[in-house]
Amino acid sequence: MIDIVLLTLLMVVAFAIIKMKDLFSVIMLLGIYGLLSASFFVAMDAVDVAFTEAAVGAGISTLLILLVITMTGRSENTTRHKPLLALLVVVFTGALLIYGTLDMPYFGSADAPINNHVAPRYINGSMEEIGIPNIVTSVLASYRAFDTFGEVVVIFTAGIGVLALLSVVPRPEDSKKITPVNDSMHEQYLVIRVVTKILLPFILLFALYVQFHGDFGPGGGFQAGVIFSAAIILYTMLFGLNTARKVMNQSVVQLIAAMGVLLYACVGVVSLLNGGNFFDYNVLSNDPVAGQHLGVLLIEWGVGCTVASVMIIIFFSFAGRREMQQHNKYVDNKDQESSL
Amino acid sequence: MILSLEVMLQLTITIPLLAILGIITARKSPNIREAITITASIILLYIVVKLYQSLLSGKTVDVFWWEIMPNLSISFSIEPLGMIFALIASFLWLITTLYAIGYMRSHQEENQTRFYSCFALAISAVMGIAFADNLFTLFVFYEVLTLSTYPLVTHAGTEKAKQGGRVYLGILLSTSIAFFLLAIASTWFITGTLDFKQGGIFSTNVDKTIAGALLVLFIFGIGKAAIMPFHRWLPAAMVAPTPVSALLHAVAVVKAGVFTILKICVYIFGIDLLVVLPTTQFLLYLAGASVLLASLVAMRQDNLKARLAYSTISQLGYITMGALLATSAGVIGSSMHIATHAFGKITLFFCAGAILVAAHKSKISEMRGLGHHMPVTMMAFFIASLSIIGVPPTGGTWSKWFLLIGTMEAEQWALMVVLMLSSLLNIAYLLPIPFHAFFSKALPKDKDITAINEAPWPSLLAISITTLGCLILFIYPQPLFDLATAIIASRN
Amino acid sequence: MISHLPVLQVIVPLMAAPLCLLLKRPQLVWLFSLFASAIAFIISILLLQHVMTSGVISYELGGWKAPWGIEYRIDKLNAFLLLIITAISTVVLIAAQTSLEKEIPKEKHTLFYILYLLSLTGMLGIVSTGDAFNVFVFLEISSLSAYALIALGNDRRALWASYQYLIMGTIGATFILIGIGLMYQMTGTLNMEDLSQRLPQVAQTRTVFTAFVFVIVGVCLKLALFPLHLWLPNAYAYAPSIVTVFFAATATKVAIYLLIRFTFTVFGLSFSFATLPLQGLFLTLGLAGIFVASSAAIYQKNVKHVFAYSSIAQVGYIMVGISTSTVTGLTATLLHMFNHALMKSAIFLALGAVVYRMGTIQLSSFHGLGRQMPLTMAAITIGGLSLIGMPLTVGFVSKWYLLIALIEQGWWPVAVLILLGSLLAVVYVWRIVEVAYFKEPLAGSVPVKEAPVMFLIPIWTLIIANIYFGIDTRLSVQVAQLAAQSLFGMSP
Amino acid sequence: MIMDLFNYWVVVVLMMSGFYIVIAHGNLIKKMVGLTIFQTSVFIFYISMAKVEGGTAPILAESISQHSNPLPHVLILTAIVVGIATTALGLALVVRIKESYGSIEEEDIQQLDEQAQVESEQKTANGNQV
Amino acid sequence: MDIIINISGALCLIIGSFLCISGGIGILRFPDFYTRMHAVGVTDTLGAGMVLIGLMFYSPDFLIFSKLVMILLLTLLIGPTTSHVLAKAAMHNGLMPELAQNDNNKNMD
Repeated sequence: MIDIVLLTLLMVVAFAIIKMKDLFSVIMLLGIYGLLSASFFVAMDAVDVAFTEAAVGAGISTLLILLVITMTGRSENTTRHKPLLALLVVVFTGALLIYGTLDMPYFGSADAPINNHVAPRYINGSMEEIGIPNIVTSVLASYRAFDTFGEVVVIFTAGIGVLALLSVVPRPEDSKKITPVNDSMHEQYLVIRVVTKILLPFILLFALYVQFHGDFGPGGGFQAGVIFSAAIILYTMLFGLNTARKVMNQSVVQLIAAMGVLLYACVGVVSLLNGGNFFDYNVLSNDPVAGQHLGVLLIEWGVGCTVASVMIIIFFSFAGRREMQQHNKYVDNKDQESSL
Repeated sequence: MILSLEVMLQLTITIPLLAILGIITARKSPNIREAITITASIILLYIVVKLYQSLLSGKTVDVFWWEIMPNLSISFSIEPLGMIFALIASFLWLITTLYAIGYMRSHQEENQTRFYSCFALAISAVMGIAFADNLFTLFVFYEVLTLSTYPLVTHAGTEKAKQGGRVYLGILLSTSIAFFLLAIASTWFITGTLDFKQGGIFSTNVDKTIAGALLVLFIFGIGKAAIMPFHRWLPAAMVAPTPVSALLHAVAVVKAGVFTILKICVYIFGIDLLVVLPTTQFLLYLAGASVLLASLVAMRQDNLKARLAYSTISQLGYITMGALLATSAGVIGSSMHIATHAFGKITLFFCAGAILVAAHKSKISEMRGLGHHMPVTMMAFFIASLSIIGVPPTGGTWSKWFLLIGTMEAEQWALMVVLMLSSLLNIAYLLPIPFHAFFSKALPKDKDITAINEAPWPSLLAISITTLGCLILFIYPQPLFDLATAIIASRN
Repeated sequence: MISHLPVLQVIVPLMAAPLCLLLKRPQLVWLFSLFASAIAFIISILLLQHVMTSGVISYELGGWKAPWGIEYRIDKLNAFLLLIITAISTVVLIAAQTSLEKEIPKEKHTLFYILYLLSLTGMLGIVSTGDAFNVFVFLEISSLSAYALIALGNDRRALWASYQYLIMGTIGATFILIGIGLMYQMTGTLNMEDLSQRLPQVAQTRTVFTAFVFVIVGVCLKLALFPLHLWLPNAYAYAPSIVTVFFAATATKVAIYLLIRFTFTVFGLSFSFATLPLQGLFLTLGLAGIFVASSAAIYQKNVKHVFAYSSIAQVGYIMVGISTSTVTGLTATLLHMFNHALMKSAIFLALGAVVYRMGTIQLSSFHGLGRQMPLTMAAITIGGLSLIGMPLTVGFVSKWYLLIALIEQGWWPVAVLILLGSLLAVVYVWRIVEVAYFKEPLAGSVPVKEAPVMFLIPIWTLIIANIYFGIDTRLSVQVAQLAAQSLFGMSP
Repeated sequence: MIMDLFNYWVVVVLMMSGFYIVIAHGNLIKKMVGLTIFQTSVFIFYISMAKVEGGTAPILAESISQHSNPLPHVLILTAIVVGIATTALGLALVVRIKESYGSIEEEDIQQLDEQAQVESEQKTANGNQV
Repeated sequence: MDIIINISGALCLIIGSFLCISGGIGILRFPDFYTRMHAVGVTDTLGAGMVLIGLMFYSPDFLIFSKLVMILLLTLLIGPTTSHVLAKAAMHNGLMPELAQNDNNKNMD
């Protein structure tokens, strides 16, 4: 029942998004969409996914898009091009999909092929083979470790890509530009900054908790990484990019990102050297299950590092770009004034 | 020096290539460059003659280079028809080079190095065609020939030249890719081989309509044979320097075309099959048509080279016709005509070139009274015309004669009439030129004619040699005849 | 270690990427990535040998048996693909450093190489994995890096092109994701081998049909099959030259590989060509692609555009090959993937050299380039000839096989159309050649030197490969044939 | 049957609304939003496949026998990451496009490009005349 | 004992949900930004707070109880802050309270 309600809400939001012209509210709705789907995932027993979706869909991506519209303006042109053709395509595709659903096993039926072919091994065997209560983690980190590895590489790629696109060439005047003295007690931000300072340690702590608790409950490297980066981002937003850059040097962050990937890969390489297949954790220690534990722990670390640092890199790049734009505007204005 | 025949056979193709290297390295000093060309051509001629002797002594030479695809190899062998072609080509290369030196120098042409290199490349391609042992090899060198002659056509580099070049390349490439390649592939698919075999490679029970269709594809695909409606490239290529025109229209390109047609008719389809194909008749008439039409068009050309070009088209029509007649006499006739027409036509072009160089005239109407100032050239022109027309004492007589016999054997009376008519037309559009040159006063508007005298000596030498060739072919046609008969010898 | 080759193939470039980030200095990074790519190349050679001798290699990642774990499955087909990709990427990387100097700000070189390696990794991963979802992951790796790489071009249109590509690519990937989901739902497995066994039982359900459609459409989006090609030309034209070379040579090939893999292996021939009118579909789309793209190519001002469109046309040929759904046809397809990779990389690399010297790639900047950059232009010309399908180049080989395949099917008109299509290629190639050789440099344009040696080495390596594999086709043909046969389930 | 497949149908509608935004809207950010919705809906689709009636979250514990299918969860975890990666990259592109074109509307950008095309051709034409 | 716990828990939940609803209505009905923000504040501090407390009554073991406490603390900390920041932002961008404006208008005439 609850899922029907959620789905209906999702539909409402989706249509609202189609209609809305003001990008700001569109993005807010997108966040809501993410949150709703996250709760839907909970209703579907996919706690890990829900966690991730909440952190990403409702959190990071919303934040990023918001950051972007501060640079690109928040209103959409009313002109829509070729909506009819688009509508045609969409309707056709949708019809095809509906047609496809007709022969699908019914929703929630336990005797669907997916529940009888591969999955049972995970549900029944993972405890002996891996010894981790959270099946999702064991599948993710061991059975299909290579997919996860791919995922880490994807996020790494995104980080590098954003860096390549947005990284700002440090201008000479930046160096001699006097950085504002620590105005953290400035009246305008007083309250929120204090609160943030109180919260930050807890958020970081929570990130670590998620990181290590991933074997037993929902969570794991990815969620942990996102939360960790969220803390940093919050700090950056409140105390300014330069301060944040002082706290975490960007090149160091990049190194950490690379290290995460390498750590993950090295687990595989080590298992190669120990005579197993790539990512075969059994050979990591003389007791297979212990080996699995070790392997899962390590790769989760790798994931955590990479995700956290890449998220930070991405945010820094966007924020840095924004700063540069504003600085340029500022300079231009100055020039105009001087010319006048 | 003692070389095995195989080596010699390969040398025929490689020597010109080596010559190219020499030419390019010696591009700084013209003398050396041209010396290299000459020596190369002499060596080539020597080797070909050697091969000819070996052929007479009945030796068979086969060279296998490599297999590109299953049953699809680059390989060469010697057989009479190819020998005729090779002999003519190598001999005329020598002459043409002689002539070209005189021509190019007195004309101060640009980038002659490119000219000579491409020239040599073309010859090597011709050798490849002549000695090709299978259709695929032939096709490869056919394309090489096309590409290597393109820079020769556009040599001048003017807009007009580029235009001509486009038409030239356009027609030759498109026909060869669209029809020729398709035909080859189909043939390969049907028969599983492309080797030239006496009596053809098609089994007797092959589907006649398909084979007929293939024949049409082949004839149209070989654009170099300039059968209407794919003849446009020939006049278009007239923008080229005269030695090139000579090469194109007497030696390399067009002869390669008709030669290929002959080869296909004799060794791919086989004369016996050819007769029964439904499309042969149609193609014969097409050839006849292009003979007549080309002659008619030729009459209306005032530009000498253009007129010669159209005359070439009609002459090529003879050869194609002869090949398609599918009678021994026809085949003999057309294979001899390759030789005789080569000599005749190259002489004519040399003359045209000589006139252009010496008198700077390309219009026929301006050539009245030229004979007094360039007697040798004009005399040569006269004799060559006779050879083209096919009256004694010139080589053309014999080939025409055999062609006529061929038509009779095949009881193609219509075509016989066509031959007669076209001969008359030949007279009508060729003879007036020398006639006016000798027996009528120059037009008032070009009085400067008195200043004119003969072309430089290399050109004259070349001209006289080829003219001599025309006459010799009449007096002593035996070797040529033997070769021609040898083509279909094993048949009966 | 030999048994671990399949995973090393992917892991080596993958691990090299983050290591580059540690190295920092562009010079070092370049050498290092070149080294990594070279190693990958060697590995791929070993793999191919291994597969040829001892059949399919299956590698279980994490030691978990498929379908529970992810399996790497190397058969002849993807060994062949791996070889192509790694070879091209290695050769291209040689020129990378020189080319980047002119096209990308210094501080971004390191990132460039990282992204390059990552996209290489992605492609290798797609090709070697035997798990449907793993395909999606690596598809995204290669795509994301591709978007970034294309956006690095210094023309602002590069950004727009990249964005369009991103939208298109993501839609395609999501479609594939949907398709995989549906398949998974009906069979409960993600392993391709397992799928191919379990799908037939549910083949008649509407869900599987839908899954098939979505996968095909998604892949076709990636492979720029007409009419889904709109993103490609700009993406190729405005990306940094090196990127263009790499993607033009490999990216579409990988997509085609996916298409073949899904239609032939996963869904199985009978299903694929029975449920959908794939034969007709691919045939029409392929032909349409050939003609539309080729004619578009003729009218382009930007030479990179010309060859980008020609790439779309070539995809058309490949699709026609697939549509025959015969061993010969598939052989032609695979051959053409190999050959097209060779010619396109050579051509685009040469264009990169032109950009390096001229700074622009407009047709007008090619005036008189034949003199100024003879080697580069010669490379472009030969590559163009290969594109046209001249004998003795690789282009001819694949065209020949395609032709035979079509004749085998009795699709004469299609065969003719294919050949006409290659005539269009003649036109757009010759436009460039003519401008380069027979036009004087524009007034006021500064004369340029021949391309630097770091360009010439890879360019001519590729050109020589073009000719070599056009002459000695044993390797390529044999591999292609065996792969095709294995796809049809015949034991070679 | 209606009820049994209802979820899927709703999900399809969601997907299509996202898809529609992508192809019909000219605003680049809106496109990205559409893309996100499209992908998220696909995730929902996968996850609803995994649901087993009366199952619980796939975390082993005593006294729980019936679990939902963990595999789709894993796949979607990966897919979400891919999604955010794509979004980030796309947004980066949008920023750059805004900088160099001064607009993030498809129409404007295409116009600008056409103008540039025309101008460059004119330039080359002049070059030829020179 | 259980009964008391149950009842009090239920009570808290009911109050909490009521507050949430009223807050929701408030968002729709109140005239201007600031008043609406008041409604929001009520919802996410008091409403959510009551619900959480209610849940605490039902929590089976200490772990969950403590988690709930933490969540409560978090909401209590964040809710007011966010409303504060929002209000500040509104002021900063020169959005005047409706009522104040009305007063001004009154004073005008």
